[in-house]
Amino acid sequence: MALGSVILFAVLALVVVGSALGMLFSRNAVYAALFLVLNFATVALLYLILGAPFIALTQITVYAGAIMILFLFVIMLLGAEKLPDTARSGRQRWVAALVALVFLAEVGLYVAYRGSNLAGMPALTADFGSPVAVGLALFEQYQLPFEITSVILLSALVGAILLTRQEKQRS
Amino acid sequence: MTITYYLALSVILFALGAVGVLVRRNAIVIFMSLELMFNAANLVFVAYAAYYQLINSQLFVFFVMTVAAAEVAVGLALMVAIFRTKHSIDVDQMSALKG
Amino acid sequence: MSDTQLAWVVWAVLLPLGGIVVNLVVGRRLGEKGIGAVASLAAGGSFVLSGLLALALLQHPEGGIYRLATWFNLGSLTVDWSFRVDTLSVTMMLVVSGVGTLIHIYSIGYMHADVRHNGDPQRFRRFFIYLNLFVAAMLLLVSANNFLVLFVGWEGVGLCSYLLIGFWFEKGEGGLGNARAAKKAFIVNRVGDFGLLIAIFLMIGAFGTLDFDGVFAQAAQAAPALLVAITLFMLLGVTGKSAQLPLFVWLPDAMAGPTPVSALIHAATMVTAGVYLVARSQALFLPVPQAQAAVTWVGGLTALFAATIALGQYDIKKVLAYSTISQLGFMVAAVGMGAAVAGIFHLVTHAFFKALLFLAAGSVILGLEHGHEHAGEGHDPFDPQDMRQMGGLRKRMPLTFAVYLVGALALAGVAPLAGFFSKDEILVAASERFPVVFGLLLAAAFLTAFYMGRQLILVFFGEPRSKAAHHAGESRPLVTMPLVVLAVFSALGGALNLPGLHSLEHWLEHSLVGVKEGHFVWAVALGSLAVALLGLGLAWLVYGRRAPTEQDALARPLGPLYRAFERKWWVDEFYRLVLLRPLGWLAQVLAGPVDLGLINSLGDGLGQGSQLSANWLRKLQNGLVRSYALVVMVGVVAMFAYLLWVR
Amino acid sequence: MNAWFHPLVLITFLPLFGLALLLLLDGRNERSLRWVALLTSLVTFGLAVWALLLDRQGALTELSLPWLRLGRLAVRFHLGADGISLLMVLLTTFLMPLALLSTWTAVQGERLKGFLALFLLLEVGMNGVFLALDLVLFYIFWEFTLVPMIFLIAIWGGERRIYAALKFFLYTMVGSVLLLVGILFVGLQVGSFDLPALIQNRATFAGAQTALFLAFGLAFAIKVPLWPLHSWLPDAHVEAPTAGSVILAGVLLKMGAYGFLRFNLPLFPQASQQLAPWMAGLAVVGILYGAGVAFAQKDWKKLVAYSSVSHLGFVMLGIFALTPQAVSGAVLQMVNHGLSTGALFLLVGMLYERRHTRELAAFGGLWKVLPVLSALALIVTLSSLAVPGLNGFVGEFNILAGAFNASALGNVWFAGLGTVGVILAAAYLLKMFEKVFLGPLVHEENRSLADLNIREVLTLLPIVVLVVAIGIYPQPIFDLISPAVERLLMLAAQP
Repeated sequence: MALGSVILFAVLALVVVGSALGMLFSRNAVYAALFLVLNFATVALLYLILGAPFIALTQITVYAGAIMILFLFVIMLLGAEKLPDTARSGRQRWVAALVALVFLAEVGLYVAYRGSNLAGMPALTADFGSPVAVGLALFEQYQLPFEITSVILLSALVGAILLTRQEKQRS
Repeated sequence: MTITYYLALSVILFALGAVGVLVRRNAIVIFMSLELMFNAANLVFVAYAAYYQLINSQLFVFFVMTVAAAEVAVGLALMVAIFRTKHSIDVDQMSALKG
Repeated sequence: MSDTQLAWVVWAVLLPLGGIVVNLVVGRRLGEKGIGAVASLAAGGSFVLSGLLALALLQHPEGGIYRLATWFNLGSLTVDWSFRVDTLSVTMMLVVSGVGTLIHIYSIGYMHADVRHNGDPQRFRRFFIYLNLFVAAMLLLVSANNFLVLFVGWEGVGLCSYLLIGFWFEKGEGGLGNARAAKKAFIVNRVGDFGLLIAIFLMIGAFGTLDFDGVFAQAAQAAPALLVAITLFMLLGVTGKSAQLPLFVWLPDAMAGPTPVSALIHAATMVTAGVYLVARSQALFLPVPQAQAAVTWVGGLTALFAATIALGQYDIKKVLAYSTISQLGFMVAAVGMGAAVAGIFHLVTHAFFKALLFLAAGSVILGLEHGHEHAGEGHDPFDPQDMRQMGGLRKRMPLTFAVYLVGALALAGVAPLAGFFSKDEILVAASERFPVVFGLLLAAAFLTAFYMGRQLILVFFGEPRSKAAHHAGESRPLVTMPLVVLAVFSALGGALNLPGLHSLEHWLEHSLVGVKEGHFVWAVALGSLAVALLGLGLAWLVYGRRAPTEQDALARPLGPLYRAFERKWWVDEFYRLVLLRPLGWLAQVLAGPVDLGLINSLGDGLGQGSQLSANWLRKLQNGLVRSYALVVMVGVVAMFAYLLWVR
Repeated sequence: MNAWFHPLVLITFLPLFGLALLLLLDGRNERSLRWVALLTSLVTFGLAVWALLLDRQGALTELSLPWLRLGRLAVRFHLGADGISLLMVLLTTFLMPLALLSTWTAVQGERLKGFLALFLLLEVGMNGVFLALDLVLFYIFWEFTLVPMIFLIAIWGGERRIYAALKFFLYTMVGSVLLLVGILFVGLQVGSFDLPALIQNRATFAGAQTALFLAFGLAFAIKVPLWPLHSWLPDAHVEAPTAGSVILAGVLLKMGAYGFLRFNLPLFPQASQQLAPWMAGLAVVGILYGAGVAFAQKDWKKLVAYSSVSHLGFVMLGIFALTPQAVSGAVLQMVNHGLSTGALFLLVGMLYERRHTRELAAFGGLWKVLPVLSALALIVTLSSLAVPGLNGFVGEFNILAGAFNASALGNVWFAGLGTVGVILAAAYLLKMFEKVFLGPLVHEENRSLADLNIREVLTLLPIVVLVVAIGIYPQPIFDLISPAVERLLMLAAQP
């Protein structure tokens, strides 16, 4: 493997982690959403490198596009960019950080001791992950789950409408 | 270039997402953190798809994304509904289930 | 004996029960006379059947056993409803049903007046139902063929005693006096029954049967220690039922019952059940002289002890009650020392003359109540049983006086009345084996004569000391007729076992073991007669020569000793202090601090503990979704750590 | 025979049929509601008698069907009856109509339907407990009895009903939890919950006998109740409505003693032998303690409740004497206590309906105004204090005589001290009788009390008749239970 791909990965990974941190620490929810869009887009690039162009594009259109727009829309709708400061869960923050660190350390340990026997990434054929391949698999092998997914989406649709519907006020 | 790097990146993303869920009070940001955690998982799927040369993992990602979309739709609808009654989306204000 | 004849014994027991049923069902319509007639006929029928059995026994003196049904049969133990017909049981049956019938008849007249005096004529029927129940239970007791059926009768008569003592349950001291007396009688008897029960348990363990024949046949081979245990526990039962030391305390209080009850149950029959039991169980007592000595000493001491108390009483029935205890002491001593025939002989004669005395006392009480009303003092508090209110009744109630005199002299042991012969036999037996007890009994005999003399003088002689006594009149024939019959028996009862003839002895030796040829000792006979006359004479000297005063004539010369007689040696007070108070206190402590405090806190602590822990646990459920998520995360991390560590 | 129409199934579940009828009826039609409940209970009693007759002909079969599978464990629907079970079922079904009769005027209003429904449910549970031969099935019925009783106390009870119901619940549950653990342990060891199979393979869990005995025993001892686990009883009794008290004392307490007999003796023989003196010791303490505390009570119902502690002490003493005589006496005494204490509670309830108090001090001299009630009360009291010729004596005598000569207990002190309890019984029961019925009529309001009506006499009379009948001729009952008792003791004697 070339050094170039490593450098490319490093740069992308830095952007990914940086944008995630940005989301985490931005007080304003709008900024957080924008950081997340950046994050998703960068991850989509990683997908491309990993030979999944279809998934990468879906990521950008569905996630970075539709879902994040929805988020932004709701934030605007509710006017909930910022929350007033309440010091109700000060302790929780440090415990959470500690738990996350321990988690990372555990994974680090695991990778250090057990992950070394993993081989390098194989070279990918040109049509691996192409829309054709994905489409074939989706409509042959995974037809039933695909249909079920559509039902899930439908019920989510109905649920969202039902939940946000304004009850007619009775006087 | 080994799969280890992707795994490490994914774990870091997952941990950051988890921290977000744990420390943020804004329910919408918590949702976003959740999406981040989904994303971390998706990354692993895609990395392993390349590693094992198997297209199936990519399809899982596809399904995860659809479910996530549905979840976000319902979740945000819930947010809107809660905001209507409580006029806040601070999860610390939502403790009606306190024992 | 044929089975048909033996079956009469069952009918004798059942007849009074039949009387109960009739009176229960149609008694309300029968009227007083009818009720009394039904009850008396039932008791009389039992007497007739007993008489028929006695006639049958003349031909077949060995008697027989009638087995009615199995009561229960468990493991190796079988207990039957079986009845024993032999000379001893039939003798007792004759006494019980005979005296019982007379008292039934007497009660028709007595209770007619009593229920009106006490203001509840409805209760007339109830009295006869109880009385019939008593006769049935007592007949069952004496005709039982095993210890458990005997025990049924034993507690049955105790129950009737309870009901009849408490007959006027709303009367007595503070309104509760009679009810309390009844309860006391039952509970003290239960203490005695405890002993009898333990004796029965021991017998089951040792002999595997409760049938008399089975038990007695094995008694000779049994370990002496076991027999001592059995007989001593039995003795406890005897002291309860026959009112001996230390359980005699219930009998004086039992005088709260109507007078016929005192006569029938608390003088003539029930209280002699203990004597009967020891006589019946001679086979158990004979091999163990220690137990015999214990019984004899209890009897002897009780005889003297109770006689002293009788000296200090003013209540006409209380005197007779303590006299009964004393005479029961004679009988118990007799059966204890193996002179069972003498004991039974005295039992029979005592039944005659003590029933006579009680019934005559009842007649006196009726006369006084009558006189009290006649004198126009109907509403003043007045105790018709207080001898200090009497005097001079000899002329106003001549017939009662005559029979009372017969009874008193018989009790005092004046020849040739019944009491002389029976008491004499006991004294002879005692002089041979237990010289000290002989002394006790002789002293008791002297005191008996003395207090009977005192009573005769206080009641019948001198001048009337109250208006009621002044206006007293003779009772109705229905009341006096049984008195005359009993007086005849009291006078002639000695003929049953005249020295030289020993007819009772020969009769009883078919059913009693260890009967020795009784003999007549002139020295003892003359001595006891002398003692009796001396007692009567001394009583005349002390009480007869001058009008009695408020204070007893003996009070000054005897001083504190007389006070002890009067206060019954403070036995009741002693029991109250040593037993009843601490037990009552213990019950309060158990019910209060221990149960509601200690043991209850066990349960409440359980409740409070779970409440506390719940209070603590519910804090975990703070409603903050992020806390829950944190817990989930901690769990994930911990599981991951576990997996790392394991692999 | 068709499983649905098996007599034991009918006995157990017929009340459910009545319950369904009740639910269909209009809740305001009190008369028909009462009659449906009463007739259902009467028919159930009839079925129990039928089962008894079948059993006497040797034609009563067991019913064993596969029911549930929990992994490799099978739970069977196994109903069966020996003499002891039959006697207990007869007692239950006999007391049920009487208890219902006693509520004729005491419970009224819109909740009547619920009250009767709970009663019928309770009957299902109780009959099931006495008939189930599978441990899981038994446990289900055992817990099933708890629910209706809790509601009966908590809804129709006296002033402190919530406290009493909660206490009853807590005590019972603590025991039940350990019972469940014990049942699961035993079942997992053997691979079956079927009682005959467990008895056959009891060697598999012989090592844990003592612990298992205690786990089972705690639940049963609380129910009995054995001293010192009794403190739920007075509260539950005092607060429960009359009919509830009757069933509680008459049947529910017997379930504990029955459990010891049915499960502890045959399943854990060595532990039973070893612990017998301890159990008997607690029983004797209970006899004396219950009597002492009863003596000090001022509330009539509480007095009767504590007398139950004393009486059940006799039952426990009899069971752990482990001799045929004592155990038979104990089984009979279970019936006796059900009759006499049940009747005492009925009497308390009848006077409570008239006077609205249970203070002993509020009565006195009632015999004068209530001759019929007093006479019946006298007989019942005498039965309770074991006067010979009545039922109580036969039971207590055989218990004490058996325990006195029992080798399992080793010495005579248990029975000797137990016999002292007979004296104490006379003390507290006669005190009770004196305070209520004897003495002068001190309270004016008592003067106008009405004596029993026909319905009330009919409620008490069957009990009084049985009290006398069993006292004079108990042998049929002994014939019924003796084979079962001897079988249990044989199982308990073999290692």
